[in-house]
Amino acid sequence: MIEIENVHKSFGSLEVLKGIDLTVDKGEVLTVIGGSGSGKSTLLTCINGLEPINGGRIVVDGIEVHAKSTDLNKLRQKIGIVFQQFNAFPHLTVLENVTLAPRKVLGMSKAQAEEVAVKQLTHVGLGDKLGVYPTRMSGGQQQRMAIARALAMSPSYMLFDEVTSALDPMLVGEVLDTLRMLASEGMTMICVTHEMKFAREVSDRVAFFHKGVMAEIAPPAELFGAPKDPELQKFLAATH
Amino acid sequence: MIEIENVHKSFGSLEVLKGIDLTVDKGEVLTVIGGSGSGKSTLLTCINGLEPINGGRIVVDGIEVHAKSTDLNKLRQKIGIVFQQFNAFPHLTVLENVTLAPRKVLGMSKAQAEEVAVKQLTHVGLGDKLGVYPTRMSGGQQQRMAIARALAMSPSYMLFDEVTSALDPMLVGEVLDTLRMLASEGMTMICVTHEMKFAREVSDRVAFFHKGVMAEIAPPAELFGAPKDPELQKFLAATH
Amino acid sequence: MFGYTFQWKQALARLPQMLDGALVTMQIAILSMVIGIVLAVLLTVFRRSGSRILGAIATTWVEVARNTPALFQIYMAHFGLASFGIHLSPYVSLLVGITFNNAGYLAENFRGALKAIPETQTRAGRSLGMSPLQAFRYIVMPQMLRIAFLPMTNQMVWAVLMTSLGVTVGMNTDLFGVTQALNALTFRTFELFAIAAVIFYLIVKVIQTAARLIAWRLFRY
Amino acid sequence: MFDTALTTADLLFLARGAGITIIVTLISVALGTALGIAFGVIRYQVGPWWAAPLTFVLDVFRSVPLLIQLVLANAFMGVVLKLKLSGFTIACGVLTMYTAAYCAEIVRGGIEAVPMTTRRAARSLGLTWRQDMTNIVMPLATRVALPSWIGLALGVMKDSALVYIVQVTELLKSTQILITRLQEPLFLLMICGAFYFLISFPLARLGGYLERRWSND
Amino acid sequence: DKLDDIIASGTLRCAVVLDFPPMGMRDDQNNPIGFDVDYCNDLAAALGVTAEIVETPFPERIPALMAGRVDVGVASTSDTLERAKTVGMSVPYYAFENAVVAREGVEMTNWEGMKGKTVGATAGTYEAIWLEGKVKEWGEGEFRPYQTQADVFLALSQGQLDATVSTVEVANANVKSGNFPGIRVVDKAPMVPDYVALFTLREEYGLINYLNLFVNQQVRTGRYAELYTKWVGEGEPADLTVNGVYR
Ligand SMILES: Nc1ncnc2c1ncn2[C@@H]1O[C@H](COP(=O)(O)OP(=O)(O)OP(=O)(O)O)[C@@H](O)[C@H]1O
Ligand SMILES: Nc1ncnc2c1ncn2[C@@H]1O[C@H](COP(=O)(O)OP(=O)(O)OP(=O)(O)O)[C@@H](O)[C@H]1O
Ligand SMILES: [Mg+2]
Ligand SMILES: [Mg+2]
Repeated sequence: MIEIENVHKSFGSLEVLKGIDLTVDKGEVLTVIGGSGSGKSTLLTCINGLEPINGGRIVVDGIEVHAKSTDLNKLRQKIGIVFQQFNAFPHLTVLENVTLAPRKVLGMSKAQAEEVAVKQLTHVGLGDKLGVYPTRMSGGQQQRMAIARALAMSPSYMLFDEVTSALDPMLVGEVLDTLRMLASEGMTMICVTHEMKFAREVSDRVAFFHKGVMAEIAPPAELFGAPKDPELQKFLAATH
Repeated sequence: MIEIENVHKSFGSLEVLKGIDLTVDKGEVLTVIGGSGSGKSTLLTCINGLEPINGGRIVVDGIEVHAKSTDLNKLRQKIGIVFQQFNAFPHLTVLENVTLAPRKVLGMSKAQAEEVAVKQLTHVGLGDKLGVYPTRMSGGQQQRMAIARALAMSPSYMLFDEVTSALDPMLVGEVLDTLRMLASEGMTMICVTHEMKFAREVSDRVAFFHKGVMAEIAPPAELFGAPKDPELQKFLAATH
Repeated sequence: MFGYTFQWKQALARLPQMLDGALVTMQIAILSMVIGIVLAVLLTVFRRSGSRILGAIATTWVEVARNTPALFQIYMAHFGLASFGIHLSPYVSLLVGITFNNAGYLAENFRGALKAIPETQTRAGRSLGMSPLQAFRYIVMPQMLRIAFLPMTNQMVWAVLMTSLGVTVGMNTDLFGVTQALNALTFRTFELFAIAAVIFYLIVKVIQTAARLIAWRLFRY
Repeated sequence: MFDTALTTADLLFLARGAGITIIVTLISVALGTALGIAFGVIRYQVGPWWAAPLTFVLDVFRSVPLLIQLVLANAFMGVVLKLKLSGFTIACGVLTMYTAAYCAEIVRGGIEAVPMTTRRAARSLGLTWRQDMTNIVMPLATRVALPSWIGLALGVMKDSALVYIVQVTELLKSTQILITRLQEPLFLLMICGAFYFLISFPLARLGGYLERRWSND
Repeated sequence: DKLDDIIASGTLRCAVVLDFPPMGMRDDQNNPIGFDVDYCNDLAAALGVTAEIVETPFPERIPALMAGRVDVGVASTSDTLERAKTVGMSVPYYAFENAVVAREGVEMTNWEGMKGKTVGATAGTYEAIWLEGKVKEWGEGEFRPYQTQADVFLALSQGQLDATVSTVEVANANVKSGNFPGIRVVDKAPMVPDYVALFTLREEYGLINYLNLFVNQQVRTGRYAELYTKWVGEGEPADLTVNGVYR
């Protein structure tokens, strides 16, 4: 369970998160939508402790992320995250990209790590690309590899930050299908996305961010069908 | 009038244009559509003599482009061309970008050239950007500057090669509006584009290229309404 | 034709000695590169560490190495350090001087290369649970070395050429030292140094070819 | 701080050495750059095949230690050709070619860094090859090349320390002469090093600044 | 020929080694002085021209001549047969004996004490060639050639070297000068006296003849002894003739 309580976050004098309260239950799929600069990405990087916060607390499975005593490297193994930029490690093959963290962080043997990696890569449909370098692959394939790479650490939670935004329109589908598959398998997920159709179909709840505030949160039917917040109404009108 | 007769063009062993026949009349707006690699760009660069051809001939206002005796620098003054990449000269201000060729090629005085430049820049809506460096402008503005730069040579023909493809979707409109304006003023134009809506509205005729062959050419209503070529049908199905 | 009689035969008779010298030259160049790379990585880490002292040390090193003549650095390693009671043999002085120079230039190259690697790469590594050091070691450094590979090759070439400066600190076993010693004996300056020039040229070509092969083997992405 | 026997006359002596260093550098860099630009443009223009001999010669200047180049030029001009050139002339001549060899590379890199599409745009406006070269390529290539060129000029200044071998008493040699007499190696070497540093460092910084500034747009 | 050229040009350019006291050095205005400098001046005066001193490190003496940078060498150059293949030597104008100089604190009572030590000398000199040969013969210790005589003594006083061999004159001058603290003369080196000659281009017989006569005149007129007293000190200058053979 991810519990976010009154989280504040500023970059210098710019307050990016202005007191966010949110709880994500095991097995839930939460989608986050909102305009550019509303703080969506920042929230995700705070959840896995890549960014410090200025107030409030975030608790993942009972562990407070920003407590001094928390071993962040350990915590992050629980929380997979995939970014808009594919962030493939260009100097490693697909297989090596995926086995690197299990071997170096979890201390798996090469054989063990490869077994896990092949399983996850096959899962996302890249079972035939093991020896290929990422730069030889399409953006969609790179992004699916990034997902497999995160999954190889057997995380309890997955965070997705606009994973389709940097993709050619032709390639968006294959990545969204991968996310759908994960959702159907019961993975707990927070997905920041601009794909409204996807949000509507897959999410248990949808949260709308506006200027650092979570302006509305509701099941998709309700949020899209009867938006209450005036900013959300504007936002939906513009994106439809 | 641009007359293209049985033009063949190869890069090494790759035949890119396999005998193109086409005539563009004064005042006509011709749009060229087609898949990637079908030879559209190559045709344009052959028309203004940037590329040599391997067979056939291209005649512009009675002058054969690829004849040895032709003064290409002179001919190119007649034919403005704008590319997908904006190709602004980054070391010159907007005004200097536009006055350069009139001064160096046409031998205009600085004052004369600036008068022409200001007129064209105002025409494309950049009258307030004269002293700005192109790198400080949006892609759409840079592309409109490139159009003004070509227009400042008072060309009889304008060739546009996917001038909106490298633009942010938000900025496509302003450039297309500029093209529409030129068309309405009676400029003879060949536009390579992927913007079907634009092609339908503005063109007198639309040509469809496929693998180095002009597979179909017809007025937009006919070509989009009742495509005959099976490849064109496929192409239109994919892009709609 | 020139009013000067070339005596190539005599000079060529010395070729074996000169080739021995070439081996020493190669040895110094390779050692100075290997140690130089290690030091340059350290200096790079120092400069990014955020520590004022480490940063100042690294910056001073890099700037002095890049802004004074290599000959000066080698002379300093021998006669300058001796003023502090540190006595280095000519071989070690030359090695120290060139290594100091290599490390400074390479550290600057590495810094440039690091700038070309997006911060998001480190982030991606960190979010997989890697420590900062692991992220640097497994993700950033390999990419940095690739970008800096060509400058590294050039530095290696310079290291070879710099060995010629060893004569000023009493070095007589490297290619230039051997040639200079033979020159002092026989004064067939032109012939001897022409041969040395050819050997140096060939060494440089071998290095460049080897670098190309290594790059091709190593960087297949 | 230092208890030294250094006199004003000695300082003047050092200053004269420094002056020689600077003059040799200025001459070589000026001539070498002019030659280098010519070589660079020729190499780019005639294509790799025709440029091969030139490429080879320039490559030799980059692959043989400067000391050997100086010794050989000295021996060749004097012994073989029997030309009575001063050491200063030989030093400037060799350093000029040395500069030109590196400069040609920099120029070629600069020209190649100008996007082909930009040059096409210029040509399609009717500009001739010359006009394209002077109005578009040169200004843009200069931006790319200037930082490396500054680096090269400073490199030549530092390498000019080697011209002592043809009996030119530049800064480092002057320092050695004083060390012989005064036996204060560390102090004198520090002065010498500081001189190089004070000239090189600000210019190197300027190069870095220009590089950063121009790579932004 | 060269002799005419020198007279016509009005200057005589001499290669002199200026870190080789008392033969060549600099005064505190950094002007060249010493035995060789005076000798060059005498030669110029005899020719009726002005002298120009060109400083050359030891290894560069002959290249400077070959490159046409100097007309003659007055540079304490040993007249080895190897070198005579390249340049023309006059009769000897001076003869050195060599001394072993060691650093204080290095145990050494005679020249054989150098065995197994780190020794050095000026690259390309007579004594360097001898010393390197000895080190090879001993099969232990290390030999380091430096480019200048000054660097050798600097290295010796800094402790980089344990001992060196240099001409008695140089050794005494350096020990006396106090510039190099902590060095002492240990012993004479058991070498044949190091005869040094003026040199010029091999084919310039006219000039070589002139040089030979000039050396002869210097001895005859007592100028040789005078210069010896001025630069080296009291005592007899070395005999420049060899018993039992002409030349
Ligand atoms: N490292 C940083 N330093 C300073 N400001 C930052 C930093 N990261 C983000 N910001 C600022 O914080 C604000 C929120 O950024 P964030 O990336 O969270 O928005 P977002 O909702 O993800 O937007 P988008 O849809 O564009 O990705 C923005 O104004 C951004 O400029
Ligand atoms: N300079 C060149 N050298 C070699 N091949 C080239 C060159 N320019 C184009 N080609 C090849 O010619 C073919 C046609 O290219 P062209 O750019 O004309 O296609 P296009 O129809 O404009 O495609 P797109 O929509 O992608 O711009 C392509 O296969 C391309 O790879
Ligand atoms: Mg974001
Ligand atoms: Mg195209």
